[in-house]
Amino acid sequence: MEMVKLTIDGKPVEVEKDTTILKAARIIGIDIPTLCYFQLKDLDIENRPGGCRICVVEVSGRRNLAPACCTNVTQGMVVNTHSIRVLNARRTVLELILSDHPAECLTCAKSGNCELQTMAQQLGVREIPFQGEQSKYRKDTSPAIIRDVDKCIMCRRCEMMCNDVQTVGALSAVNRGFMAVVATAFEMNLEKSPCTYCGQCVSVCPTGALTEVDHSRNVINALADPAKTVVVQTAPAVRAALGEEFGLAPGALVTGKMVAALRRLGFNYVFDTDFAADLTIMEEGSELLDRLTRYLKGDKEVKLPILTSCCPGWVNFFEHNFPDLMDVPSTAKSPQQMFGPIAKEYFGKKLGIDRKNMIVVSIMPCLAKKYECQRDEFKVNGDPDVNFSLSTRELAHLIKLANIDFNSLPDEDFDNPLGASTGAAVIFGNTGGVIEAACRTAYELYTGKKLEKVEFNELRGLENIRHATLDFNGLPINIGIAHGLGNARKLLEDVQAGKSQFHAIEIMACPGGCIGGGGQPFHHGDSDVIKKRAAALYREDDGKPIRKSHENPFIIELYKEFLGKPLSEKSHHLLHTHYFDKSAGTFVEE
Amino acid sequence: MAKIKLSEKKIEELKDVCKSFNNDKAELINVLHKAQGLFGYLPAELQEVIARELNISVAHVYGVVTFYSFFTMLPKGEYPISICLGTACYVRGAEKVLEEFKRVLKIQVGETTPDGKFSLSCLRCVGACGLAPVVLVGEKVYGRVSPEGVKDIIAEYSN
Amino acid sequence: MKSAYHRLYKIFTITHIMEKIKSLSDLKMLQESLSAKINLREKINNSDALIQVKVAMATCGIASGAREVMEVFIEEFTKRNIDAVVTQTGCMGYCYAEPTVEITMPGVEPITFGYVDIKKASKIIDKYILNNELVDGIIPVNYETIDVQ
Amino acid sequence: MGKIKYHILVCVGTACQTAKSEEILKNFKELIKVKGLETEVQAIQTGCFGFCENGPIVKMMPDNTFYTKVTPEDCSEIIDEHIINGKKVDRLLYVSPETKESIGDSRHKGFHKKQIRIALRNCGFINPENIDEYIARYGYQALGKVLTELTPEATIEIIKKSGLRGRGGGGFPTGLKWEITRAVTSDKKYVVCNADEGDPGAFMDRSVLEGDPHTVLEAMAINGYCTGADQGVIYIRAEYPLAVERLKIAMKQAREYGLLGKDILGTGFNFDIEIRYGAGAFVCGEETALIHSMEGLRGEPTVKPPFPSESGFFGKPTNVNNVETYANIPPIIMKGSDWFSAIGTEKSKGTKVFALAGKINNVGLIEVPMGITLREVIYEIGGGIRNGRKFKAAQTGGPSGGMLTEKHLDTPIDYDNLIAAGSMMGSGGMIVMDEDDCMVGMAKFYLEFTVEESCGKCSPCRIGNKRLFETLEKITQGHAIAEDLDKLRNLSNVIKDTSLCGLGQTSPNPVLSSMDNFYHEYLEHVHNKKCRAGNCKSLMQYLIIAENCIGCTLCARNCPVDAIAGERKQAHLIDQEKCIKCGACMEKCKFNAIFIN
Repeated sequence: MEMVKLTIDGKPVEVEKDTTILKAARIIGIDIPTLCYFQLKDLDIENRPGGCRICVVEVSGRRNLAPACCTNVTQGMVVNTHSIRVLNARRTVLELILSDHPAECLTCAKSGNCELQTMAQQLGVREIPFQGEQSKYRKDTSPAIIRDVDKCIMCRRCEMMCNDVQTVGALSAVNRGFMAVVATAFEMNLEKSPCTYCGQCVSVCPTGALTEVDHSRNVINALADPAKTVVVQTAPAVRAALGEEFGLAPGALVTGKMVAALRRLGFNYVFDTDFAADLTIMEEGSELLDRLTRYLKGDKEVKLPILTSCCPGWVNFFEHNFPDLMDVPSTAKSPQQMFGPIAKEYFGKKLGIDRKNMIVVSIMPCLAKKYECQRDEFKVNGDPDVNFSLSTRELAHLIKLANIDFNSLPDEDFDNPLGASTGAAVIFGNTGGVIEAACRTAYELYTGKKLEKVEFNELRGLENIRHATLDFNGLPINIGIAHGLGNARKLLEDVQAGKSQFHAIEIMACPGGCIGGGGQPFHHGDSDVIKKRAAALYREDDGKPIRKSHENPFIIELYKEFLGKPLSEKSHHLLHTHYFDKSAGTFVEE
Repeated sequence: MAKIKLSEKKIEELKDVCKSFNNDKAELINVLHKAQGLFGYLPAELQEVIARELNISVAHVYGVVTFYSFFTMLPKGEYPISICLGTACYVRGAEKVLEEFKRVLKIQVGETTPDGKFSLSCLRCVGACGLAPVVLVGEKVYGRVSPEGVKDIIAEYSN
Repeated sequence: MKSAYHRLYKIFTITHIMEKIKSLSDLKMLQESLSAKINLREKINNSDALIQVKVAMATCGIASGAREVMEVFIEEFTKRNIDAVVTQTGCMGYCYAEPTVEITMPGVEPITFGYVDIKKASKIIDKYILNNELVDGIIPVNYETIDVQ
Repeated sequence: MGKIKYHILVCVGTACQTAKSEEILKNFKELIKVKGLETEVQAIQTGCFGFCENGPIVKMMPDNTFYTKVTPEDCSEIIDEHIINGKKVDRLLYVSPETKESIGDSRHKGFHKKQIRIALRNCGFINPENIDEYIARYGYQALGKVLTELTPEATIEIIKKSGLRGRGGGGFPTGLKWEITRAVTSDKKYVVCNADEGDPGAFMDRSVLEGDPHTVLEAMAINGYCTGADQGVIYIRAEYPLAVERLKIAMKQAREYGLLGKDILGTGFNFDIEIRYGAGAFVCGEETALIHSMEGLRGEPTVKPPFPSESGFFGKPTNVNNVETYANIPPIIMKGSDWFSAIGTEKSKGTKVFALAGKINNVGLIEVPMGITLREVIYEIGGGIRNGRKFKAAQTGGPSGGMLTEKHLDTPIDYDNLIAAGSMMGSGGMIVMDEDDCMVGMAKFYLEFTVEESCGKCSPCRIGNKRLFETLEKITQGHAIAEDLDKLRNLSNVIKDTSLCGLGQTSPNPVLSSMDNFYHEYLEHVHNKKCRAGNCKSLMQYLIIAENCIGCTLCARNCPVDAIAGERKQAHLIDQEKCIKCGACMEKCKFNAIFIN
C-alpha cells in the first residue's frame, strides 16, 4: 500500500493513500469535530455527504477550507485543524445551524444525547448572533416514531439509513435551499409511507428530529392502577445494552439488575421474552420441519425457503415490498406477540385475572414493536395482547425517574413460569441467532440425535449476507442470513426470481440484529458497541444450563398443559398470524 | 392533500410515458417533464404511479419534484402568467411589474385566482433580455412591459 | 401560428435525399458544391442572384414577432412575384432591436434592419427592395466574423 | 431596382449624437434637396457602428466608404466630392491605428472592429435548421480533419496550445481537462455539454444552440474522439424549447449524413449524442450536480475529488464542457492554435461572448476579444448608458460575480483581472447599472436568487445565504445597526470559505464587492436611513407640498390603500403608515405637488 506523509497541527503522520484528513488526524489523537459524518465501520455503513461543514480544516496552499471527512490526504500536505480561521468558520457554521434550530433543549427528547447540543458545548457557543426565519414544519407522530422536522439539520444520516442501508425509501431529502429537509413523500404522515418502523433513522439522528413515541407515561399510569396486574417481558437484546445508559461499558450483561429494577418499578410479574423465543422456536422450527419434510416428499404446494418472521420491521417490509411472497415467511408470531396471548390467555386465566385487568408491557430494543403490538390482529375485542412496548432507552429513563440506583442493584431472577428460558432464546438478539436456535431444535427433532456441539459458528458474524450449509444427518440444509433490510431485499429478490437455493432464511431488519435495534441506547456510530453487545449475548448463552428451546421445562409444561403440540389448533389460534398486502399506494388504488 | 383519482386511461398514458423511457430510473426527470406536459402538473398520485413504474420510492420522486423549480404540484390557471425576474429584467423594473400583477389579480406568487383563470409565478431569465422586462402568458412573450401595461395584458384574457 | 411555422420548416429545410458522407474528401466535395450553389444565389456581383432575406429567429426574435414578419415577406414575395429566398437564421446579437432582418440585394452589401414589425416589413419591400430607398432602423454590422477555413 | 444610387448613413448613436450627428443628418437632407439630388441620393440615420471614439460616423453606400469625425460643416464637401465628383474625401477617412494607412472601405481587413465572432460565427448567418449551410461554411471539416489526420493526443495538444479556457465560468484549461479524461482507463466514457445556462441575464449558450447547433455536435464528437468516449449527452434547460427543437433537427440531419453514429466519415469512429433536460436549478451548472441531475437525482453537488473525469455520469469518466467552449473548438482545429492564441491576453486567449443587458442602449449579444476594456464594451459597443444617465457599475459573473465600477473601466477584461477586481468571468452575463440602481439593493437581489437556488445540502450555503439576505433586507429597510455590517462581512467570508460547491463559494461575492466599492451606500442606509438611488422603498417617503396642492383629490382617489386624506380644494396629506409607496399619486398629480423624500 502506498503511504502518504503529512503534517497535522505540526505533528507528522504517515498513513495509507486514500485516507481522509479526519481519519489521519484521529490516528494521532487529534479529534476534529464532526456532525453529519457517521460511520458504522464493521457494518460497512458510512454517511459522508460533506454537508455540515463543521469538520473544516485549513490546508496550506488551498484557497478555501477543506472538509476533513471527505478530503483525502496528499503527500506533504500541511493541515491545521484549529487555526483562528478554522475556529471562526467552524463556530460561525454552527451558529448558523443553531439559528435555524428550535431552542427547545429543555424539553427535547434528545436532550443529553444530542450531538448538536454537545457540539454547541464543545465549541463554546453562548449566543446565536443570527436571527431570522426558522423552518416550520408539522410534527408527525406515528405509532412508533415522531418526526419533528424543525430539528432536522440535513445531516442526511436517516436518509442514508432509510434508503441505502434499509432500501425502505420512506424518507428523502425534499425541497431546496433553506426549505430543504429530510421528509416523507408529500410530507405525509410516516404512517402512510412505506416506513417499516425499523427505527434505524432514530438510532442515527444526531438531534431530536427523529425520536421514538414515548409510552413510559402509559406504563407509569398502569403501574399506579391497583386494579391492574402489570406484567413485563424483556427482549434478549435489552440486557446486553441497558447498562450503557448507566455508564457501564458496552457489552456489560445486566440481566439480574434489570430484573431487580423492573421489580422495584412495581411490575407484578417480571417475565422474559426469551421464554416466548423458545416458544417461537417450537412453532417456527416445527413449521420448518413440516415444510421441509413435505417438500422432500415432493409436495408441490410447499414453498421453500421458509423465512423467519420474528422481526416486525421485516414483516412490515415484506408486506410493503413483496406482497407476492407473503406465503413464504413463517406464520409464527414474533416472540413479543407470542408472549402476549400466553400471558393473558394462559397465565392470566390460571391466576383468574381477566385479560382486561392485565397489562402486558414489553421492553424492546426495537421501535417496530410499538407498532406491532397495536396491530388489529393482535387484539381481542380491542384489547391488545401486548399493551405497551417500551424501548431500552425508555426503560432507562423510567429507572432514572424512579430514583433507582441501577448499578448498585442486586442481581435477581425472572419470575416463573414465563421467565424461564434457554440459551437458544438469548441469542435471538443477534443476527443469525434465531436460525441458530431453530437449528439446534430442528436438528434434534429431525435426526432424532443429540446435538453435541450447540454452537453453529458458521451462522455468526456481521457480514451483510451469510450462508452456510448444515449437515442434518446427511441432508444438507442451506441456510441464508441477512441483517439490514437492504440485504434482505437482495435475498428476497432471489426468492422472487426462483434463484434461491436456501431452505431457510433468517432476516432481521436492523444491522447486527436486535442488538443494533432502533430502540437501543445510541451507539453514536461506534460499531464496537454493537460487536460487544453481540458477544455479551453469546456469553449469556454459553452460561445457560439449557441451550435448546425444546428442552425448556416450562415450554414442555406449557404444551402439555395448554397448547397440546406445536402447530396444534390452539397454537395456530394463539401463536400464528397472517400478513397483509400493504403495497398499494396512498393515492392510487389499483 | 386532497385525494384525486386518476382515470384508468390517464394512468395507462402515464405508464406508456415511463415505458417509452424503458422504465429507467435515471430518466426520472425526462419522465416528469413528459408527465407534466401531459397533465399540466404533477399531483401526488401521478408521482406514485411514476415511482412504481420506475421502481423507486415515492419519497425519491417527491424529493426530485420539489428540488426543481420547473416542476409544480399545483394546477396552474387557465392563463399562467410568469414574470421574468432575471437580472436584466430586474434592473429594468420587473419587480414593479410583478407588484402590479399581484395588486390587480389580488393573488400572491404561486397562487391562482379564485376563478381559475390566472396564476402567477416568477421565473429566472427566458433569455429574452433585450426585451426586458419580460412577461409570459402561457407561451406568449410580452416584452418591455411597464406597470401601466399590466392591466392591458390581463384585459386581453379576461373575456 | 404553429401550422404556418411548420410550413416554413418544410420550405426551408433540406429537400434532397441525404446520403451518408463516407469520407473527409466526400465532405469537402459536398462543401464545395454547396458553397458554389450558395454563392450563385448570393454573390454580390452576380446580377442573376436572388434577393435574400434572413430573419433572426432566436427566442428573442420570435418573442418579438419574427415569425409573423417572416410570413409577411413570404406572402408578399409570392403575391408580387418577386424572386427571393427567405430563410431563418439565429441571433444576430441585436436583441434591443428585435425583430431583425438582414436583406441582401444582388450586388449590394447586406443591410440589417431592426425593429421590423409587419408594417415595416411591407415598407422595406416597397422602399428598399423595390426602390433601393432605405428606411429607418438600419443596424450597422459592428463585428467581424471569422472564416473557418 | 430602384433609382436611388447613393445612401448616406449617419450614425445617431448616443456618442455621435452628442457630437452633433443630428445636425449632420439635417445638413445632408437639406443639401440633397438644394442640389436636386432627391431621386438619386438618400440620407438616413443608423445605429451605432461601434466606433464612437471616431464619431460622428458617416458611411456611404454602396461603396462602403467610412468617414470619421465628421462635422456639420463637412457635409457639403462630402456631397460635392464624393457624390458629384466621385472622389473620396481623404482627410475624413478612417486611419488604421496600426498601419497609419487610410482605409476607404469598411470591408477592408485592417478595418479593426471591436467585435470578433468566433463562437457566434454562424449565428445570424446560416439557417440553423439546414445542415447544408453549416457544411457550406466548412462545418464538420474539423471533425473530419482530426479523425483522418490527427491522433487524439495531437488534437488535445492543439487545444492546449490554443490556450482555450472553459467558458462556463471557472476558466479551467480545456485541453488539460480533455487530457485528464483521456488518461483515465475505462470501458465507457462520456462527454457532456453543459447547456443549463442558469445565470439570469446570460443567454449566449441559448443563442449558439439556436443559431448554430451543429458546431456543438461537431465539437462534442471531436471531444469524444480525444477523450475516448463514444457517447455524448447534452444537458439543456427545459426552458429553451427552441434550442431543443433545433438541436434535435441538427442531430437528425447529422445522423442522416453519418456525421453522428457508427463509422463516422469511414474512419471507424463511433459517436452519438442524446439530450437530457434540466428542470430549473441553477446549481446544476456545477458539474457534479449536473451529473446527478442527468442520473435522475436531485441536483446536489458532491465534494471534488473525485472529479467527473474520474467518476462522472453513472460512475464513468466524464468530460463536461459548456456550449460556448465547444463552439470555439472547430475554428481552433481548422485555423490552428497560433491563430487562436494571437487573440486575447497573455492568460486568457480568444474571445468571450457577453450578454449585455441592463441600463445600456444596445442590449444584446456581443463577442469581444479577451482584454477589451469595460469602457469599450459599454460606450463603443453598447452605445452608452440609457437615457444619458451616469454609469455606476457593471456586474459580471452573475450571482457569483461582483461589481466593476468606474475605476475598472479601463481594466482589460480577462479571467484573472476580473477575479482581481473581486468579480469573475462567469458565463458572460454583463449587467450594466446606472446611478438609479441601489448597490445594497442589487446585492440583495443576487442573494435572493442564491437563497432560492441553493440546493440546501451544506449548511453555510443553506442557512448562511438566507441570513445574509435577511441582513441585507434589514439594511434596505433601515432597521440595521453598525454591527450588522461587520456580521455581513464575516458571514460572507465564512460562506465563501466553507461552502461545498462553487455556488456557495461565490454567492457572497455581490455582497463583498458592493461593500468594497460602495461602502458609503451601506453606511448611508444604516446611519442616515437613506438610499441615494431611491430604490429602497422603506427608506422613501412620498410627501405633498402644501403650496402646490390645489386639493383636486385626484391623488386620493387613485391611492390603492386610501392613504391620502384631505378636503376638496385644500392641501392633502399622505398617511405614511398606510402608504405602500406605489407611486400612483405622484403619477396622477398634475401640479407637481408630490415628491419623494
